[in-house]
Amino acid sequence: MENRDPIPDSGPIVRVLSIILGLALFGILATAVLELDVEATGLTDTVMERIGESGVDHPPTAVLLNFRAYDTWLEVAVLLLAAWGALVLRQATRLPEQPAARSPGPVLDWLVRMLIPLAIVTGVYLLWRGTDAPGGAFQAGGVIGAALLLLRLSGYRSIGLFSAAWLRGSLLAGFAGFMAIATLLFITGWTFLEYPPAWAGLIIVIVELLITWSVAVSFVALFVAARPDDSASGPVGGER
Amino acid sequence: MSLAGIWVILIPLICGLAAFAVGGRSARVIGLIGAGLTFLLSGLLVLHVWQSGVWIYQLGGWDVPLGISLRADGLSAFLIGMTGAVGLGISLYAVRYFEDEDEALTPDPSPDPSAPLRTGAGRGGTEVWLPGTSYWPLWMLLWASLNVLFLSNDIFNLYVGLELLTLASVALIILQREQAAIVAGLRYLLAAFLGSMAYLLGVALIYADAGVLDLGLLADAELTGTATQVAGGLMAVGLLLKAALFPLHFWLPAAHSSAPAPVSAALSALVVKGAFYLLIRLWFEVFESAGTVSVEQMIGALGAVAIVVGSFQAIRQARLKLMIAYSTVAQVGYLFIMIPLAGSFGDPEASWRFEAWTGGLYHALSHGFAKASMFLAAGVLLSALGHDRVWHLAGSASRFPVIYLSFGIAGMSLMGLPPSAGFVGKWLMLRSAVESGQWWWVVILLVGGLLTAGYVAIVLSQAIQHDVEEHTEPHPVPKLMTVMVFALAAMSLLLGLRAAEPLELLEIGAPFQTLMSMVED
Amino acid sequence: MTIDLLFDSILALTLAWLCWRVLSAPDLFKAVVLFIAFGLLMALAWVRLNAPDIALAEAAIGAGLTGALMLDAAGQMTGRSFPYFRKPEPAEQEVDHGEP
Amino acid sequence: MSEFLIYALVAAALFAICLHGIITRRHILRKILALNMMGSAVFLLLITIAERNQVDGVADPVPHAMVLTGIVVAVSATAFALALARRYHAQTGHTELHDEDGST
Repeated sequence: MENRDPIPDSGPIVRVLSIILGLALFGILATAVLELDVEATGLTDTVMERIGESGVDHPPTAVLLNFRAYDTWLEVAVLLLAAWGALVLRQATRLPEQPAARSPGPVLDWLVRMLIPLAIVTGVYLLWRGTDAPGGAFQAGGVIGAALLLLRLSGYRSIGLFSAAWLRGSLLAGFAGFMAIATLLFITGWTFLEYPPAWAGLIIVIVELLITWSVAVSFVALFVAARPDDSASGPVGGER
Repeated sequence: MSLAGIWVILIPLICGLAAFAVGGRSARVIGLIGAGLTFLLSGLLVLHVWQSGVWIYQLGGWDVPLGISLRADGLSAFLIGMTGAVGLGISLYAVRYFEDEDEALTPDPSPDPSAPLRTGAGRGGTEVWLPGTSYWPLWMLLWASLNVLFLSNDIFNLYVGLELLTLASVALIILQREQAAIVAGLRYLLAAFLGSMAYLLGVALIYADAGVLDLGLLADAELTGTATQVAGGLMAVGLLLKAALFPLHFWLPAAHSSAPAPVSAALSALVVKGAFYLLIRLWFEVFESAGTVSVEQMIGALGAVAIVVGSFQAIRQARLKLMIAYSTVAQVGYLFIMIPLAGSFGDPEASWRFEAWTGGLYHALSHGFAKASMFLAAGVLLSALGHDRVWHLAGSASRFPVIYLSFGIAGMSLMGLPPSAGFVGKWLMLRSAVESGQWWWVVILLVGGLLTAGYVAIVLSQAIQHDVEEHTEPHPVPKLMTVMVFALAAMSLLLGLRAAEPLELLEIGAPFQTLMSMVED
Repeated sequence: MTIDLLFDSILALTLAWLCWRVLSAPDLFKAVVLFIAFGLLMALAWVRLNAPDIALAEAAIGAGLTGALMLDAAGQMTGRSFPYFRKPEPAEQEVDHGEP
Repeated sequence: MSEFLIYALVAAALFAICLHGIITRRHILRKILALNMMGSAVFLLLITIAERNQVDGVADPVPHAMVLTGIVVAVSATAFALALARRYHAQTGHTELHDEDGST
């Protein structure tokens, strides 16, 4: 099989040393884990006491978008940086043109027509549900991103979605929108990343929407920009 | 002014995003405004900490175990101040550097203002890509992530900050897409990823043990359990990998030398200090009670090996940028000599612990300015001569007197000669080593200085040689770039002449509170 | 109770075994497919651990998206694309027929 | 042997196996796969801790939030690393990290 790794792995000495290191590490970690208390409460009580003030009912969402919103905000920046870095690598401010439209074939066509609305509905549902039940911006962004990717890979021309301005706007939306809201409130006298209690729920929904969109587009950008030369390959892998 | 700590994060982010959104040549203007404002805000923050002591801010108004807090003590302010000053110097240099680069890449003499929007059109190989356009947003984000790191007081938030720093650094390394830079960037990214994972596992174990993530609460908890010790080890190894302490430095020389000059300067002068800072913070505040003398001596020993190996490698290098990068490997070694000196060796109440801690950090400061100046100097030579081969620099001193003067001054600071800032740092560490009776570190510190003199001398002696081989007329270099090289070198000298205030700043909120009264002299 | 523990133990051992296989399977494509399986099983473990929403994220992002990226990259680096999407290539088929 | 210990121990094992993989495997994709699984191992430990910290059937949401953040950070770094690796492969044809001096 030509799929096998063409390169040999490290020599026997490195291998043995590495196994010893791995076993030692496992031993150390296992000791540490075994020493841990089997009963503890961490921050569960602390979160549950204040969750009423957060504007949402689902504990992880409250932590992500209110109590520890700073982490989430910076995390969106990490995603933005990765997408931007991948674009730097292509030396592009936009994604390459879709390769000339090919007929996706009846099966794929049907699949795409079925899957994409389904995925988008699922994504929106996940997002909406996230305020009081499992789900949220990142899961929704992942699903919608997958739908957009499928749309693109199956050869459909993607409605000018990835022009330079659109791409920048979409990549920035989550981080910049989050920052704009926080900065405006900060300037008007609130603590940084504090939401006025009455608006907390609304702000969280807006931020989640923006993050969802940015996450979806970032994933598409990362996937497409990773290919060294997209135009040379057909849809999904293509011939090389 | 008490909110400078927030603005020092927000302003570079806002300017970075604006530069990203606008693109094109205006990115430079926005970037420059951002650099100027961030510098001013860094100054304000330093002033605030200086006047009113440790600054603590609860983000979102949530109290600590629940929310995340920001904290600026003397150490944070010291490093933010350094980042501000070095960052401003690098930014001013980069204005002309990338202007030059971009002009060389632009075939059309009268560029259409909307051209950058179309640069990615990718049709028929006519695209024009200007590295400068991407430089500014990424550099602003890098700067912001350094400030995030220096201010955050939450171990998980610090993980996110570290990742932000890594991705911004790698994106900057590959800016010009040279093959060497891509390999170097990839290796750096993978090494940093591994380091982050070790750090994150440490965070998980600490949280399992202590149930909080806030540094202040963790410091008060005085944890001694096995899980915390293992976590300390994991976090330390992860951060040593990111700080490139021997033998975990394998990724550094290529990554730092293959980047564009302003990026190399930022990486060596500032980014390495990010991981170092976090390690120092954790080591002396959270894991104080968990550290042992043998571990501390071992880290010091690695630092010693780094000094010797790094310096010898630097002497062997034929290319100036690689030489400077290896010099960073050696200088990082110095920083870690601080660990055994300020550690629990001998009398835990002794005042030399605080002396060593301050000395190490002062060394970090002097290295920040000196190394930035050196890399920028190499950038000037590279763009003027078209190469940076050490053995072909012969006679170039007459054409670049200020560059070599700056290189010499920066080298003096790295060697630790009086009256440079490097001398202050080294002197404090030497004193601490003598007072604590750890004479072996005295030997290392002195030998390291001699080795540093070796590679600085190689460059300077080449440059002042007489036999000028006039091959080609050097490409003209903008004056501003030369001025910045000199300004940064001069700072590394001035901070040696006026060390009292920065040293006093470090005392604010420092660990070893009980020892401090004894140091006042 | 014991059934639960048994299930958890089997799941845990399968995770460790899959992890090892991902690193040692000679065929890179197979390794990536095993990686996706690893991600999905990991998500299953997280459902068991009372974290269904995180499991969802792991399945969608950790296994799905990362898996797709990996498959695409493996396609480029081995010079072949993922078999399910591959169009028949005459030259290669000839080689295949020539072997036996 | 409790659920907590089973998953915490397997997380430790996964971390160690992946470290071994990163050190010994030279193909870039294998290294990236190993790093990713290493991340999953840490996330598994965090989720196990969250389950241990539960009060009245509600798991500790803080580790959950950390994992969600971690997953996005990990996929960002992975995707960027893959983009670099593919560019590198397209330029040189190598599938492992090479220096001019041939070390890896």
